[in-house]
Amino acid sequence: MLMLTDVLVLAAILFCISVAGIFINRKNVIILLMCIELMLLSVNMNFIAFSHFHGDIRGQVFVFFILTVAAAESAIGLAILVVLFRKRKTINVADLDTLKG
Amino acid sequence: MFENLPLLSLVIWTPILAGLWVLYAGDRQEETVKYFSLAVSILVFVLSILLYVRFDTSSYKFQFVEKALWIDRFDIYYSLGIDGISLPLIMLTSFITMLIVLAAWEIIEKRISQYMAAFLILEGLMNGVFASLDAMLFYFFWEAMLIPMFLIIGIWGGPGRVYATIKFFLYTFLGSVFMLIALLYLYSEAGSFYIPDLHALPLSLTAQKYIFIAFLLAFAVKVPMWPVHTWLPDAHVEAPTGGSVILAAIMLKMGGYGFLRFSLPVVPDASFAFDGLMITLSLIAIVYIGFVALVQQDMKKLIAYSSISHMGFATLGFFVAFSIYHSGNSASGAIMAIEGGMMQMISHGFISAALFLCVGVMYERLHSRQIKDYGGVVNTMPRFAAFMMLFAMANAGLPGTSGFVGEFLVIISSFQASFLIAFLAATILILGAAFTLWMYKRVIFGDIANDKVAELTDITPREGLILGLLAIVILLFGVWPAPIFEVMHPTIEHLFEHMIQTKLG
Amino acid sequence: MIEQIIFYFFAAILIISASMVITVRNPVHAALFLVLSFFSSAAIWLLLEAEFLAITLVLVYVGAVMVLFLFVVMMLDINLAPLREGFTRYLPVGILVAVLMLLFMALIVSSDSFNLNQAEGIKHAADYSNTAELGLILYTEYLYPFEIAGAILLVAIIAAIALTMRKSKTLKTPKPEQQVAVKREDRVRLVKMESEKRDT
Amino acid sequence: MTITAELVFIVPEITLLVLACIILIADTLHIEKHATLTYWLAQIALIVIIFLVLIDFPDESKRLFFGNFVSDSMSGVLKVSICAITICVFFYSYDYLKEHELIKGEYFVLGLFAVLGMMVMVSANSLLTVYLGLELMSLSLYSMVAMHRESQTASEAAMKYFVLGALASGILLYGISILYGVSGTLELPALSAYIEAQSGNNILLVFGLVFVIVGIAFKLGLVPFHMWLPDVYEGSPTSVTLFVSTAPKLAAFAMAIRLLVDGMGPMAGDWQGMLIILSVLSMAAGNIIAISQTNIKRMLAYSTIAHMGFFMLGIASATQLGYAGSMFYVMIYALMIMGAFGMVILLGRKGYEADNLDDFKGLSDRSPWFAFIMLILMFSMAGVPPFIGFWAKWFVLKEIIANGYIWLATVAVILSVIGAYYYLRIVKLMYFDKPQQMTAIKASQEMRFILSLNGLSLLFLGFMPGALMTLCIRAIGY
Amino acid sequence: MNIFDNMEAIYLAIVLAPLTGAIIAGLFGRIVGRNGAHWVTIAGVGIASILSLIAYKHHVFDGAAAYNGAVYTWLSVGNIHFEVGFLVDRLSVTMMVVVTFVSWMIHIYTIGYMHDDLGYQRFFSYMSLFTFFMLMLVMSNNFVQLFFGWEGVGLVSYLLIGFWFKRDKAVFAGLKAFLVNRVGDFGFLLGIAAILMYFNTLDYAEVFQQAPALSTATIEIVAGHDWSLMSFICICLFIGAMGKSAQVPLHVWLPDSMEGPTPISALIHAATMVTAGIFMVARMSPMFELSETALSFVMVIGAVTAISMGLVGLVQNDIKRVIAYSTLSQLGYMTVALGASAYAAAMFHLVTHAFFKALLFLCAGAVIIAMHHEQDMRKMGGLYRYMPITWFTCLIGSLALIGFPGTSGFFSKDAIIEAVYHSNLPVAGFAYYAVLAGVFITALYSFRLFFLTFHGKERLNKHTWEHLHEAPKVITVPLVILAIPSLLAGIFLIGPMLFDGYFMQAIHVASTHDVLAEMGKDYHGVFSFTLHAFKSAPVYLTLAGVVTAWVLYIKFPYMPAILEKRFSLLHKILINKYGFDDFYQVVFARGSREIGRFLWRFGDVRLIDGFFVNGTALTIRWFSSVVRTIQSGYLYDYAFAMILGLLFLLGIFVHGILN
Repeated sequence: MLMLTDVLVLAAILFCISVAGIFINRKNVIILLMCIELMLLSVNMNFIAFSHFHGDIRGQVFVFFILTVAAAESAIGLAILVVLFRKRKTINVADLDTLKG
Repeated sequence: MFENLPLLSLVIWTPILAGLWVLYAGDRQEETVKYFSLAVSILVFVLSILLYVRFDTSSYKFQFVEKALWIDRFDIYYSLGIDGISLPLIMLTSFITMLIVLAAWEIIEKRISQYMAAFLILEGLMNGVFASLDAMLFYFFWEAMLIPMFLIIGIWGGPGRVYATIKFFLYTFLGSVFMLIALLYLYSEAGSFYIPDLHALPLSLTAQKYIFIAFLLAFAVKVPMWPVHTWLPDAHVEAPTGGSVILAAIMLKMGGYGFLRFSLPVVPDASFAFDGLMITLSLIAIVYIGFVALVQQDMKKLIAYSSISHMGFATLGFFVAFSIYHSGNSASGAIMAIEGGMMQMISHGFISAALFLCVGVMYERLHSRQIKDYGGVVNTMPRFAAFMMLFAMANAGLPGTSGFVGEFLVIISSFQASFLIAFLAATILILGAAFTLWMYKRVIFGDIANDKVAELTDITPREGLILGLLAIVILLFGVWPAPIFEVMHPTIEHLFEHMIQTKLG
Repeated sequence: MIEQIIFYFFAAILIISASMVITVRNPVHAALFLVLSFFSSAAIWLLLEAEFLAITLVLVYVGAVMVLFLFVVMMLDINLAPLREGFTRYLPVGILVAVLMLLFMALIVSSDSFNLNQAEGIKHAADYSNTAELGLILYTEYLYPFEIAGAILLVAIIAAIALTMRKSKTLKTPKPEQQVAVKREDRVRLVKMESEKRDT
Repeated sequence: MTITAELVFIVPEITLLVLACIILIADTLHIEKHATLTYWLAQIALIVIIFLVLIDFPDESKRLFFGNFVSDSMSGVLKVSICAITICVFFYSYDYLKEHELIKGEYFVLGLFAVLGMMVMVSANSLLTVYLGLELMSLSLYSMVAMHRESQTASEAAMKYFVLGALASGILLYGISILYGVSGTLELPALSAYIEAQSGNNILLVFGLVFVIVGIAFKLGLVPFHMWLPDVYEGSPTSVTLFVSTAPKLAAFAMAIRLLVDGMGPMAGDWQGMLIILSVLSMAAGNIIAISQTNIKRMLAYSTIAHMGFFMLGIASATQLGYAGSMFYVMIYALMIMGAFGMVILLGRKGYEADNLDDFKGLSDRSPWFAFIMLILMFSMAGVPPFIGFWAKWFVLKEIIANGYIWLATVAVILSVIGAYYYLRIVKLMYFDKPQQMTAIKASQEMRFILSLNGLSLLFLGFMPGALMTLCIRAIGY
Repeated sequence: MNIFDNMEAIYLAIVLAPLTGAIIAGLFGRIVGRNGAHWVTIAGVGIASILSLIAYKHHVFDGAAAYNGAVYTWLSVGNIHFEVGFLVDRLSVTMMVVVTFVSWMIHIYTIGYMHDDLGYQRFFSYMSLFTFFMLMLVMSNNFVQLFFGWEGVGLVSYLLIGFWFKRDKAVFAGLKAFLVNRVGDFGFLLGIAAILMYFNTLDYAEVFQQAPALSTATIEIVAGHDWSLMSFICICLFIGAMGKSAQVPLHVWLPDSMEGPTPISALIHAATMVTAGIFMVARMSPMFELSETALSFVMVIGAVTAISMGLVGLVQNDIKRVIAYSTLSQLGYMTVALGASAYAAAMFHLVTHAFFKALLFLCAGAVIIAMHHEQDMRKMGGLYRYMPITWFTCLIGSLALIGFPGTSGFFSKDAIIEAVYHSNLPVAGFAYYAVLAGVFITALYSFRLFFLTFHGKERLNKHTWEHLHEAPKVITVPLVILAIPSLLAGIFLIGPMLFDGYFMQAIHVASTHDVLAEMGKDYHGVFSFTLHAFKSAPVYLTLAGVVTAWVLYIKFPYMPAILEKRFSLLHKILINKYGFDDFYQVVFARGSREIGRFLWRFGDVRLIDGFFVNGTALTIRWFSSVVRTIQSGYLYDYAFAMILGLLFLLGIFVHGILN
């Protein structure tokens, strides 16, 4: 029998992995975008679990919107990435340091 | 006719609006601007005289009251009114501004219209401070004043002006914001910003103490009291003549005024509780600064330090009143101390203004404020030397000049509190004379020290007029101080009665 | 019981693949591991009776978004070697923080204080259509958000085009409409010259 | 009420969406060098929206669209303000973009979509609409930042903004999911009612709250979630900085109010503490770091952080008047920062961003009038009377003092004084230093006029702050 | 109409006439010109002088009652009124006559003396101003006005000493005089403050009336120690007198004051101004009488001054300085008399001293002019041949000074010695021997001066010798005029002033202290007083002094040098004036500058400004530059910060780590 807690912990683990990915990853911006996708996935997991255990479809509606937004978000993110790469010829995170201080 | 003129609004807004016009007119019409500014400053002075003439000296109540709703949601009023404490200060302000405008005639070479505008606006704001009956209005003017002053020092000042003016601004700003907190707290307790309401507000001793400290930070910086005085010498040294004059003559009085208007009546119990501290700080100012003034090499710095020392008498007078009263004597000694402090403020306004103008006169000719660059000025500028002698003597507190009255009253009344206080305060007799006259000796007396001094020319009629007016006032109030006392006596008596009543209940 | 086993199975795959996403050197591999994560998530979602979303996840995400990712990864000619430097140096601190974070979160979410009366999820009847239910509510109750989501997608389109579309200035393309519309006056200039007079 | 009847209330949003689409089409069809048409259409659209909001100004609070939308006076006021500010922003931007050859119709279109997003946020009544509005706004902003494709810094700033923004929304979403999990509802009033009904303190709610707070703090730029802000402000084209720094702050304020007050009002005791910590950190870090900046945009960014910290204190006081104070503050702040970036735009010229502090040297010699305007702006930001910036601080301070946080007020004012230093430094540069260049200021008459108006309004409002205060108080519904 | 009906007007006229002259000469000097200046001031002081004489007649000869009335309320605070008013009784009227008369003479003399000086008008203005302040002082009926005059006199003295402002020494001396006087005034002001506190009034009459009731009152200055109020007040007031009347240790300004224009301002300092202190103590007699401590203090100070300053006079070579030290010594005598409660004797000596000291100064002035501003006695000698009138008048003056029987100085000084002898204060014994020794010393230095200047070998240089001639009439006439009272005043004044209750109620002496009354029992007229003197030591001491001077400076002129070597230590001490000047210079002048420098450099600049103010600013700036590096520019750091922030909030608010 599936437990709410199990799903939530799984989502939490996923969340932490994605967070860790963002700050452990020092090199590649694309990975950062993927981490964000993972994070949204974890949130979605939460919503679906709650939706399931509440017997309330609204959680799933929320996930639906998150998916939509996430798609738009990754489109824009990748567009920015392309712009960045064209200008800087790199997507190395560590090279993005002209703005600081 | 003219019976119902809103005189207070006029003395505040006339110069401000005129200043804005001058700012707008710019340097293109230099001559017009000068005469216009002078005319306005004279007009304001005349208005302030009108205030004096119509002032009912038998009453302690606020007069010329104007009240209009300003920010309705929070009961903030455009509320003006003056009593015997503010009237002399308003007159002082308009008088000194008039002289400054006159003094700027030829000294200021660049951006003359902005200079005039700054002083006119400053005048209006300062009058606003003295005339406000609403705490927020007061604070509004109080802080706004910093801006023109900041610019005056920064634009027309000496080589170290940037440091000096930023120091000045931040110092005073830091002090003032604590007052804002205190005022807001009082509002949260009283539900009103009307100053007399705050006077009537009962407060616990702890609250009073905190409020007192907040007020102290604001006012002590302005006065300035030791150890928050170090902005003053810098500001004075770097400021243009007019700036120094206004700073010494009026800005410093704001602190004293604040003590009288806020600290003493709003938190009398805390004032009493802290009077030891205040007396100590005042005495340190008198003695410590007296010594420091002795060794200054820069004339303006010396006068600046002497200002601190002299203002110590004002604060001493205000706070020693408690000890006098509580050491079992009648109230008259205490009132004498407060009135002495108040008189000291006014007289110091004239004297320090005069001395700074004197330095300005010399600076304009020699472009140095260092004592060592001078010597034997009397040979080439005898009339100037005579004026400066008078002012120096007034600064040393010679009887017959206004400088004597306040010091004398404070010393003799503080004796009733403690011998030691009077003893230390009286050291000004020696120190004051020492630093003032020693400077005078080195600058004015002796044989002509160098070629530059040899080429000095004596004061122009314009300068003579300015210094002469100040000389007259200094002597007048030295031998006839009664007009000032007449005006302030009922107010201060009332204030004192209020001070000695506890608010704890 | 079987449900749990399935759940743990997919959960394990999910966690491993997610971890791989952030650790593998090659972004293409990372993208593929991400796809794997999505698949396993979709499986779990199915367990949680969110059929429509599970399918959407696979279709939309794996089908569109991940392909987009791969596309970009391929398009950008990225030199892989230098991207790996200094990775391990920051790892311990990163992992420490991540673990702490997980601890903080897991402690809370595993506490049984979600006042969910049901010990287990609500089981729907066999004829229950998740998609229909979702569709119903989406176009009524969630009309307003739905429209906004549309706007968001529109923004994404505009932005993507505006950001990436290049009109190279050096590129010379023929403009037929101009070529066709050209008039004689534009091309030929008739110059009338006075005949020169030779003076003898 | 049927949905069709309810549509009346979202007429401004619908109109904006429609107009934005029309403008988009018009822009695509009408290729011209300066996108003048797009610009004017966008301005007209915004004016129309203002009118539409004003025509049917919401007096009472109405919850519509199955609780996804709320129409109340706060939303009305904020919408009008957002549109009005955006008009000015577009105005300043137009000159700038033209001068720097960055002009593109998409700038205005995306701007309009961002405004739409803000309006959604302002009127959000459920966790979902908050999120969607936020994303609509954020995505538009990300792409606006990146729009200057030729700039190294702009793309870097956009990347940072995007990644961190996405991280923040992820965190926010996680919080929202927890809140949903606990309460089983997405509607804010229902959430509030649920919390109210709860006996005792539910740790899960606090848990969710923390994540939500992080999301809000990120948008406002509160320390330590502020790191994107200086980089984005510095890296973006000034026109975008101008936009990012103004209207979205109002929306973020609305988001904070919606989430914290409407949604988690009964938990005020919990979020007060968090906000206070973040406020103090922001004021401290913002004011202190700003001191050592040499780039004015970056300096203003840190000053923004400090301002946001101060502004947050009003919400932290958790009273109606406090919210009003914050609202007042954020509106004034938008006005001030707009003027400040307007000045940066004014001083810049083709191929040259006047974003170094030294570019302000001797401005009073070059242009006494604009030096004066900048002086007003700086002193207003420092919170010196008679400028309105003082009243903004005053209002917030008054409320936190009224609620007994005197120590907090003390900290706030001390940090403000530290902050006053860098504002003074600009005044110093303008008035006390010699100019490095004597080039005349090239700006259109309209630009000069609006900028002057912008500056003078601070002075005027300083004398007459009452009306705006009352407006804010009414808007909060007190 | 009788002019005595309106005395108030007369008193006002007395005071204001010199002031008017001073203002006209001072402010409008250029307009009225040199002649105008001296005429207007002489007229002013002349009017004051004549009116003073009329007032004198009114009080002394017509026996009018003392006048006490206020003319102007300067200031009133609550129930305390500070007024300007006049108390004219025999004491003040005597002083008025002396002051105005001496001043008048000096004015006239100045016409000649300052003839070529550029600051002619200024000088007359100062002199008249001085007269004004001095009159305010002596005529005052309250302490504030007294203080006003007191300080005003100090001001003019400062101005006069520094009159030749190009001379650094003169300016320095002026400053020194002012500051030393201020030290005295410091005590004086505290005394006034104490009076106000306990008497609640500053009016003489009221204070004197209340004084006996408060004679046992105590004041706690140092916690736990009760001091007698009267002693405290009197000593404080006397400190003021010490400054003004140049008593040890506040005497240092007087010798230096000789830097002023010779000899007029010097005269003011020596003969007129310095008597203010004596006058004041006499005026305060009702209070001093209540405190034996104070009287003893006064007496000791006086005795020390009398003898020690005389000794210094022995080694001075500057003719004016010798006279200055003799003045100090004589002031010591007067002070001793005050201490012995013989106020009348002090006043008597004050009057005679005014005459003969004026004479001596004017003689010195005549000599100095003749010597072309050479003041060193070692470069004089044998002048009697060239300046007979000056020689003669100087002889009379010197005789009076040393108290040669029959001269005015004899009577006054002998009365003082006698009074001290009769005094029953514990310190009277010491004082008695001190003043006796002083007699010898006085004679010695006086005749040293006389012999060195007028007799012996001519040590002049050629230049001066060629111009040497008797002084002009405008100088010699006053010399002769002054010589007469120097010689005769004592004979006429001793009886009335000392023993016939001349001062009436103006001076109050407690019966237990009344030494003069005791002396009066033995007084049988001038002649017997003189004869009686030959039976006592002073006369012989005087003669011994003269003889010694003769031996040392005429008979064996090489002796002084030998003695100098023999007693080199003593000589050194005397030459250095006991080191007071150096001590003050080092300890007070330099010391306070050092304190000031320390407080400034360390306290203000280093500590307050450097450490606190700029230190804070620098710390913040430093901190700023450090903290900004946290903003590293790296995305992962930013994200890390956010996560840390999240963790932090979670830790505190969810997991309650801090609790």
